[in-house]
Amino acid sequence: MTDAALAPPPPVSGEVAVQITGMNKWYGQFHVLRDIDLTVTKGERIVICGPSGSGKSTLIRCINRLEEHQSGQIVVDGTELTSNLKNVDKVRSEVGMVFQHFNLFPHLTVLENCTLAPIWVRKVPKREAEETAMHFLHKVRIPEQAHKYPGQLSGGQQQRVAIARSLCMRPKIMLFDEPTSALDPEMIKEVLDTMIELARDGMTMLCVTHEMGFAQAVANRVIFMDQGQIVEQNTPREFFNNPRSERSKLFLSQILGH
Amino acid sequence: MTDAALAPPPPVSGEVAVQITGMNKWYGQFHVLRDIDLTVTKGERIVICGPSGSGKSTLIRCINRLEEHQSGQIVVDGTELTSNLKNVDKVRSEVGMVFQHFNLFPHLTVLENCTLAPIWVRKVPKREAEETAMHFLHKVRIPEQAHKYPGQLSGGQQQRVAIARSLCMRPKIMLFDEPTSALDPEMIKEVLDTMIELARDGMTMLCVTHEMGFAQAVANRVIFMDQGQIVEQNTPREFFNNPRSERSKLFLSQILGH
Amino acid sequence: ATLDDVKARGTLNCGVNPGLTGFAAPDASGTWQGFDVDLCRAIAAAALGDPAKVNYIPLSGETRFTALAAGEVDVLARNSTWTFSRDTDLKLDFPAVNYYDGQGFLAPRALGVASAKELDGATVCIQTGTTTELNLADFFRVNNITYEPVPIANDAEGRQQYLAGACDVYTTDASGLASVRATFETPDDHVILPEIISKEPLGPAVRHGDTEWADIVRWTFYALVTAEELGITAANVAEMAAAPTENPEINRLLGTEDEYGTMAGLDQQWAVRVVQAGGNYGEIFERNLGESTSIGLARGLNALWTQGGLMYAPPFR
Amino acid sequence: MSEIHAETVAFARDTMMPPAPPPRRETGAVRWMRENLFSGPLNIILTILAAWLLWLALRDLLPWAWRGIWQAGSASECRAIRDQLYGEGVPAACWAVVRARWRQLLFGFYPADGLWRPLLALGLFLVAVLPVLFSGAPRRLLWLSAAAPFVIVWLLWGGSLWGPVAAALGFVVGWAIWAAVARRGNAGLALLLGLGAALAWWFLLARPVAAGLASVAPLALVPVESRAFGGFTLSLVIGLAGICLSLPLGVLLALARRSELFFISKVAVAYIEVIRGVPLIVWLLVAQVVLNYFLPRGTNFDILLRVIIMVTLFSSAYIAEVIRGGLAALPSGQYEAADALGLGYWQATRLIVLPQALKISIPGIVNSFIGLFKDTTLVSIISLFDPMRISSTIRATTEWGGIYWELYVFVALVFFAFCFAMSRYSIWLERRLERSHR
Amino acid sequence: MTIAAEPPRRAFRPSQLINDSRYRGLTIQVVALLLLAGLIAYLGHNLVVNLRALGKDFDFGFLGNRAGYDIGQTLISYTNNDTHARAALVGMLNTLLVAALGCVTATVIGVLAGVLRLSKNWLIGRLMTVYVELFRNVPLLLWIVLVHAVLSNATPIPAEFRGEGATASMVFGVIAFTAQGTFIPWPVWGEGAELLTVVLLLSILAALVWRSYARRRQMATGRPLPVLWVALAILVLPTVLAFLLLGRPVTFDVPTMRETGIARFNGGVNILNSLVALWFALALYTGAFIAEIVRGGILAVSRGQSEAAFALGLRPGRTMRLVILPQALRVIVPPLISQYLNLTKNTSLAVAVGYADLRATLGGVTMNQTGRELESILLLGLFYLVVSLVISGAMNVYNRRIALKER
Ligand SMILES: Nc1ncnc2c1ncn2[C@@H]1O[C@H](COP(=O)(O)OP(=O)(O)OP(=O)(O)O)[C@@H](O)[C@H]1O
Ligand SMILES: Nc1ncnc2c1ncn2[C@@H]1O[C@H](COP(=O)(O)OP(=O)(O)OP(=O)(O)O)[C@@H](O)[C@H]1O
Ligand SMILES: [Mg+2]
Ligand SMILES: [Mg+2]
Repeated sequence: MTDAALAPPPPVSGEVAVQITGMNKWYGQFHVLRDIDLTVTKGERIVICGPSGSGKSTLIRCINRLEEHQSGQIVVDGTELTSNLKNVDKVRSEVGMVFQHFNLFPHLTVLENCTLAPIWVRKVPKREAEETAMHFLHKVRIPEQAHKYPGQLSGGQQQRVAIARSLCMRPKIMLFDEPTSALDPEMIKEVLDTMIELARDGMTMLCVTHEMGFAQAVANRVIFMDQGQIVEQNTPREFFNNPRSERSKLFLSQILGH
Repeated sequence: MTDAALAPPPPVSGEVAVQITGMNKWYGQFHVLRDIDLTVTKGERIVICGPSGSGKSTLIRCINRLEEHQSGQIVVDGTELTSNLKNVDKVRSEVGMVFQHFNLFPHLTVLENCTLAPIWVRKVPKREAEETAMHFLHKVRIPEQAHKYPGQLSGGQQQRVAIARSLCMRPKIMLFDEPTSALDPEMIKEVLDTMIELARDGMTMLCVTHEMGFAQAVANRVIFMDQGQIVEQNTPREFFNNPRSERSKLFLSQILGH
Repeated sequence: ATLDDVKARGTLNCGVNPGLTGFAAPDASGTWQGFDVDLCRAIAAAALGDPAKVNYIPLSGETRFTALAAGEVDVLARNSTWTFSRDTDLKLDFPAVNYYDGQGFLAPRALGVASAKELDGATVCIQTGTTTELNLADFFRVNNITYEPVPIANDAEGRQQYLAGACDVYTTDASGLASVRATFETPDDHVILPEIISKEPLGPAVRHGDTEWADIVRWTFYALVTAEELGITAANVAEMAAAPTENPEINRLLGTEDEYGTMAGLDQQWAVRVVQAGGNYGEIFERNLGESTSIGLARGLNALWTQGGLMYAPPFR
Repeated sequence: MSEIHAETVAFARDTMMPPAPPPRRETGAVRWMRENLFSGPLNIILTILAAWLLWLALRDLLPWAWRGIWQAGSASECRAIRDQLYGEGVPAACWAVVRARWRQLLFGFYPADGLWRPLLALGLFLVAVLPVLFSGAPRRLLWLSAAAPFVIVWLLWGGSLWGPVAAALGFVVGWAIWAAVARRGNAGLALLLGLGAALAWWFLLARPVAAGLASVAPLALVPVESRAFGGFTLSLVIGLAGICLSLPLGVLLALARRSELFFISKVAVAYIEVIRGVPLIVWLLVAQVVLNYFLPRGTNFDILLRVIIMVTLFSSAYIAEVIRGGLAALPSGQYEAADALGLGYWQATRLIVLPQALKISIPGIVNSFIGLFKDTTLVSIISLFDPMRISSTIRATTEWGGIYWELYVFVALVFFAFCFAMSRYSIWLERRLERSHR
Repeated sequence: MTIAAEPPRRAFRPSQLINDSRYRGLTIQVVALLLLAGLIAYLGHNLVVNLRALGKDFDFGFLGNRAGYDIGQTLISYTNNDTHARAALVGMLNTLLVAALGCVTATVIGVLAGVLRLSKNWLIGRLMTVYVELFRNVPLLLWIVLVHAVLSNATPIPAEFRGEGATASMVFGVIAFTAQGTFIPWPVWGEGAELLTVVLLLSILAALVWRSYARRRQMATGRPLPVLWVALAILVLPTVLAFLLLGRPVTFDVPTMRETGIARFNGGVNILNSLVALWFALALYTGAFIAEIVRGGILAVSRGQSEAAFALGLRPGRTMRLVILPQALRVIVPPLISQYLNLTKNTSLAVAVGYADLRATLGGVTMNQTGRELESILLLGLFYLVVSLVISGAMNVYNRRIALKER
């Protein structure tokens, strides 16, 4: 980094949240992730972008072992992800994830969606779980929908419920996989606002998104991936104004042009 | 209306095409249309707008009795719409309608779509019906698609086929229910162009749309509805530049702002 | 009347068993054959003049009487037992008995029983919808022993179940037992127990109320019996009918004397055709069930009364 | 701190890494076995269990079937050959029975020199349904489809050609009159007149016309009675006739059930529920035992015809539900567009609704047919010679007395071949419909 | 809107019956009603004429007569001296018995096969596919007959259990699978058995109470309490204790091979092979259809659901129970119930193995011996109809309850 002063505010602490070293992953013969090295410190906000099929989703899904990696090491909050189920459980209860298609449980009310995991995984009393849930529903500004079913909400509201649901587990790290790309334009803003607020509160976040406004506003770092490799990483300002690799230039010209 | 002087410019001819007096309609307990009075003279082009759920669709669907009204009178081209089926048939064969979702018949070719009603309702010989159909397909500028199936066409082309299909019955009045709102932006223009041409030919048109450019270009009169009532009617210029009621102001600010 | 219907139709609808070797079963080419089938042919020969004009309608044990009552068949020639209740309550008529049968038991030799009275606690295979199950119940009750019924759907299933050991003994009419045993891989491993536990007079049945038609069926059968008694066979009937013989009963039967045919609403030659159709009663028996066939039944009760059996035709007079 | 961190952060790759092959243990047969058979303790147990089950099932069956004896004149001959070849009591199938009686199993008692007739009829049927089942088939075949039922009836039952022709002419006459009047306007009147003309033709003119034509050109096949039908021919005749005849009835029932007219829809619902609530076997009993009570005294028609009528009534209730599904799948916009164009109820139904709804319903109809085809085995219970009863009959003969499994295996295999092929077709069709659905 | 503005009502004209949408529906319905009534009257007239001609009447009195035939498998006491009505009742219970057994077993088989068909284990997946296709594409009647034959061929005959050279032995010394049926022990209620029953009922109640208490505790404190083991203990211990204290009031009547006469088991209860064959054939056949339904239901729940649950830290077992199953059941249950309906109707194929169901008693022997076809078939049809309507009524209620709330 040539110009540290122009970078977004430094991460709040130097503690490592996620440490990935020399990680490789194959789907059959297909090499999806190649030699990934990535260190995320606590409080960092990282935006991952890149063309479709470049392995962004796969990368963040490896972090809570929704996908298995085949070589290399992933350490999340001090716990290494191996086939040891205890470790996997530990990591998953500390890492929250928000999906592109919300994946709310349609047979449960919003409140039940939010209390399910705390009750059954964290063994929190129901009353307490509900209080927490209402707290986070307030935070995402839809407390009045608590007793509705997901099917009765708009897309933006559903995604905010999904964020609240993850927060209810009080995760140390949040992963977002294109949280706004299934939403209508007028709803994107409400979700981004929620995420920005979260970032302000100091949450460690890894976010796959093409919302460049969001990246510039909150990210410490932008990671650009292509063909399963990290091609470039930099501060948002540097990355957008002065991309260094050919591929990122091409990519930026495409998404900003349209 | 209290102020007759501010009413729209006189229609091109004095003959009445549609006359609605004191019409009311309920869905169960819900009062959708309240005391509607509306006179449309031959050759008039009327644009109906208003917030979602205000009853615009219901109003124009009453005009060819896709919906039944419960009180008041609707006279279309001299025929009163009552439960008498003869009258209903007569009105329907003189009123064409274009829907938001095209509603083309997917199992028939474009040409068959256009000749179906003339052959079976107007009892026109097939050869003649096909000639008429080709004429109108030329008019909407897709004669070369005549032998394709609707599923093979783009949205804009489908909507133009739908217009041609209505025209083949040689209707005296055309109703449009948001004809462009299901289309991708690049296709809206081609449909609007077709409609503008139709207006130039002197067709009597009632059109539910939020395309303000279209309204300004061709409408004689804009009708603004809210909560089942006609809240304001005026020339397009007056309506857009100088809306009189609070609700239309609010509405205009919303749709023009975004 | 039924005779008029039959004549108008030109064919006789004859209800038969859908598959009981020796009595009625279609062969490889689909031609119906058997003891009951020959009676159908004889009736058709009498009433229509042509033994081939028969429409065979296979009927299961459960539906046969209904089919007859509903007019689906003109005559039921399907080993049905003549009982009081069938005759009265079911509104049927049994014009004659063409086979005197009785219910018996088939048991593996290994079971080690010599008499049906030793069958206490046995499991018994029976076909449903027949008098068999009623007889069985009566027999065991009278002898104060117990049994367990295993109902089976048809004869073919019955054999299979019996051979697999699903029942200790198989019961049905003795004639049926013989034909079942004949198809076993090792027939000698099985014995037919000596007891015959019931009277099973089997005969054709017609609808109650049409006496003329019942007469035709009855006397067609008796013509067959009388023919055997008088030595008239398929081979010599034409010759004997050509001219009146010494024996007036033969003459009356074959229509060379008096007008017996017209009394029954038929023509003079009816009995000639009846015998020509498949021979006399004895010939029919021998061809379908007799000792030369694989079923190998002895005449027994079905011998003529002159030979110690029960076959006794009223006089043609 | 932040300095160090910033150092590690900025990064740009100038040469792209080539893809590498996955580690050895991630590929090949070993991996396949590990992933597909032995991926965990539970899976290992399951694999072993499955292999054991498979062995249990095939241990006896395969040698028995493989040793099968094909050449023998009777069951006892079979046994003798077996004793000679493999030794006393060794299990060996006696396929000779199938070889000797396959014709009966397939065709029942159909005259041996006329077997081409049911075969040709089946072929004709297949060609006739082509345009319905595969949308790629030439439209002109539809004419064949219209003529096929009459030709098939003629082929199967024989008799004079002119009988079916006269019956077909009834439809032509009715249709011509209907079309002529409908052109002029009144649809209801047209329907009445068309129907009247057709009925008049059938009841008054058809017979003399057929007789007249027959005397001019006596084209006739040897008549075959329904009683001669048996085996799979019977199953197919009942199944196909049932499905084809129940289609119009099913369409009417489905329309009635969706009707806004209270009474009509309730009657349709009652009919459908009653038919579906009672097993087919009971309906067959009705056909055999009590139907005659409800017909004028003395009416007595063919049991096969009665079964077909009953099966038609039965399957029409199921078809109605299938078609109701198809109707419900049509977007309401189609009805509205038809209304807005001024089409009447029957016009809209015939021109817009049914062509689309029927197309969607074809997989369901094929599935109904599979069910019905399998259910035709039930007619053995009322003494018709379906494959099951034919097997019983064969086993009741003296030659093949001891045979049991071979016949059932053969019958099961033929049923399997038919039904499996059809169910694959319906799955394929469903997929294709899904893809082409807007 | 005032009344005066209303157009004056014109007098009614007959042409309105066809032309006016208000009256046309009425006209059509009246015409249809008349046609239907005509048809019914015609059929009824024929019936009356036919019955009179045959000298029959329409009378259910025959149900009170002595039946005279024996039934192998009965749930209630029955001898051949009982009435036809009781025989019909025996048949009815037998139908319901095999239907209930079949439904339960078919569900178990179907769920297992459906889940296993989705398993990653190649062999298992293929095996299940073969099972499903084989059973779905061959007629049920054939399966019933085949299963029956396999069953009686694969099991030893009672004589093989007897004496020194016995080649077959009883399972656990108390159950005998034979070609003539399966003999199982049967409880005999002795003195004090009522008390034992009360204890058993109470402990079932207590187990349920414990379960809901554990649930409430967990909701309140978050800490889960063991449910399964404790409930089992509550269920078993007091009953066993009471059993011993009361001096073993319930004894088991164990089937034993008798010493003399024809080899057969005395005591216990014999489950006839016809019942077992029918039961398993129905279960396997319907199970194949249920397997497909289950598979479809599970596939219908999108992968995103389980991923979301995993991402929240839920274990696979919990995910199945709390997330996948509740959703899959909504898809599975309606077609599942219509399979139950089919199974119930298919029990009428009992005739193929001679199981004494309602069709075999009322619609078979009774009908045949009394000649009361109309009455018997009417009752038979009504029974099946009522059962179907009850089941499908329950299904409709369930469907309405589980419908997902949508916008
Ligand atoms: N389960 C799988 N099996 C095989 N290949 C897969 C699988 N999942 C993903 N892939 C492939 O891996 C590559 C990377 O997928 P990934 O979803 O991570 O891309 P992405 O960068 O998130 O793309 P997008 O922006 O479209 O979401 C793609 O080429 C995809 O086709
Ligand atoms: N079939 C119906 N039954 C009951 N209520 C209905 C029905 N159709 C429409 N409505 C209600 O009537 C009101 C008017 O509907 P309408 O479709 O006419 O509105 P609109 O002005 O066309 O709205 P949009 O711009 O969303 O199309 C709405 O509140 C709607 O919910
Ligand atoms: Mg992705
Ligand atoms: Mg609208």
